[in-house]
Amino acid sequence: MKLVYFASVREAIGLSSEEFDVPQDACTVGDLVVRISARSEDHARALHDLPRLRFALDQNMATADTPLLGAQELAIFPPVTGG
Amino acid sequence: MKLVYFASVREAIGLSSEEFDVPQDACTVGDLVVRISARSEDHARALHDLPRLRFALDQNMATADTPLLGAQELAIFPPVTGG
Amino acid sequence: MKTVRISETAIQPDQELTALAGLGGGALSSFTGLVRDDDGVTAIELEHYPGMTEASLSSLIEAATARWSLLGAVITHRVGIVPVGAPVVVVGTASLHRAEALEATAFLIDRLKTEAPFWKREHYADGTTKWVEAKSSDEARAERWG
Amino acid sequence: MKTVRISETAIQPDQELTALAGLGGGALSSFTGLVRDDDGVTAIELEHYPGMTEASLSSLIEAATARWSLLGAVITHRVGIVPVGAPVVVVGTASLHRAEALEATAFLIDRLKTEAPFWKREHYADGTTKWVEAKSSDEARAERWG
Repeated sequence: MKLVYFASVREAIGLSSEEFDVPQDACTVGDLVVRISARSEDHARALHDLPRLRFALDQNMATADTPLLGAQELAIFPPVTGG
Repeated sequence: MKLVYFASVREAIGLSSEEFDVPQDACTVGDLVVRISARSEDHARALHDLPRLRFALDQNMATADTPLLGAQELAIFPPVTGG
Repeated sequence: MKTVRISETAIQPDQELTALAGLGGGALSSFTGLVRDDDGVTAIELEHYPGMTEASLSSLIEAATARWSLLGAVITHRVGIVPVGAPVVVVGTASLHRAEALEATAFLIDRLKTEAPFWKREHYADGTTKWVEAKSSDEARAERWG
Repeated sequence: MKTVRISETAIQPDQELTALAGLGGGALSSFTGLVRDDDGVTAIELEHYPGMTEASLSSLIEAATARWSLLGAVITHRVGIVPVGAPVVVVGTASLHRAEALEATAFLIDRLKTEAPFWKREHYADGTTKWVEAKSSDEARAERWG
């Protein structure tokens, strides 16, 4: 799966995107984020505050409870601040 | 006193303004309008529907009950339709 | 910045609003009223009460600035004959944040419709004209603002 | 007419709105968000999620046209570095009567603020930058629309 990061999450991880092999037992966005956190100290720091994070699965807004269902792209970012 | 007419009132009377001597016993806008109505058939037709008329006394919105108190100019017109 | 203008010639909405963009605010809201392309209407003709009109529009802006924190407000209104598609009125407001500008713009155009001494009549393709009747829905919208 | 545009170069609000004036409606409403002249801020930098951004803005316009009778709607948003005083976003709507355009414009900018995938950070005169925090007041305004 392709992971994409934006804004402060991108900065903290130091990457704008990366590939990630989804473990068989990761069913939801939240499951996956916990696994991604374990990847490095930067990942852990960027993703530790789960309630503050927002997600998009294949470019549709998602929550930690959203099932992955074979999606191709997970985006992780802070609350949006456009306009 | 100077009387000024706008829109359909002006058209019905056939004048945009005229002078009018205020009778001693006309105390309010409504009193005066009744006297103006008596001036001609055109005036009577233009002013017969009192609830539909709007007034301004010295360029401030007024009602039939507003006292004249020596005002210099009475405007009579239909409801406004700008914008 | 508080600007009121009655124009006997065509108005360019963006030119009327230019000054609002330079006040340092983060929000600029505007409303433009155009002559609608209604069946058979070729133009509208706007009459007003010179002197009272300007005072009335200025007092609307005073009421808006008393109610909301605005950096500026503009009202420009056409008079005379205005063809279909052309602007009749432009209202614009600037503020630090968006709520104030959005609400003040709606307030100004709603109140203008029921308070400012303008009268319009429609001109038709066959050469006839007809005074536009005031709408009770305009009264209702204006009254929402208390 | 439904138009969404992401621009990496300076935007001219009046040019974004030009097409709305030609749809035959009587009402044109717009909102422009500018970079506020806040203490020490020289520019803001806008990042977005290409692909999702356009889809998100288009679906906001779909939601607005489902809710109000609109003749057209436009959203143009800047990305990249935008200096103080320059436009960041332009929202415009056209309708036959004013209520629809005024409400739809407020809806679009309120929802854009909480839904569209843009992130901004402030650049300061001393060379530092800071991500802008989402505001609970924006959430509250967006929720008014249900």
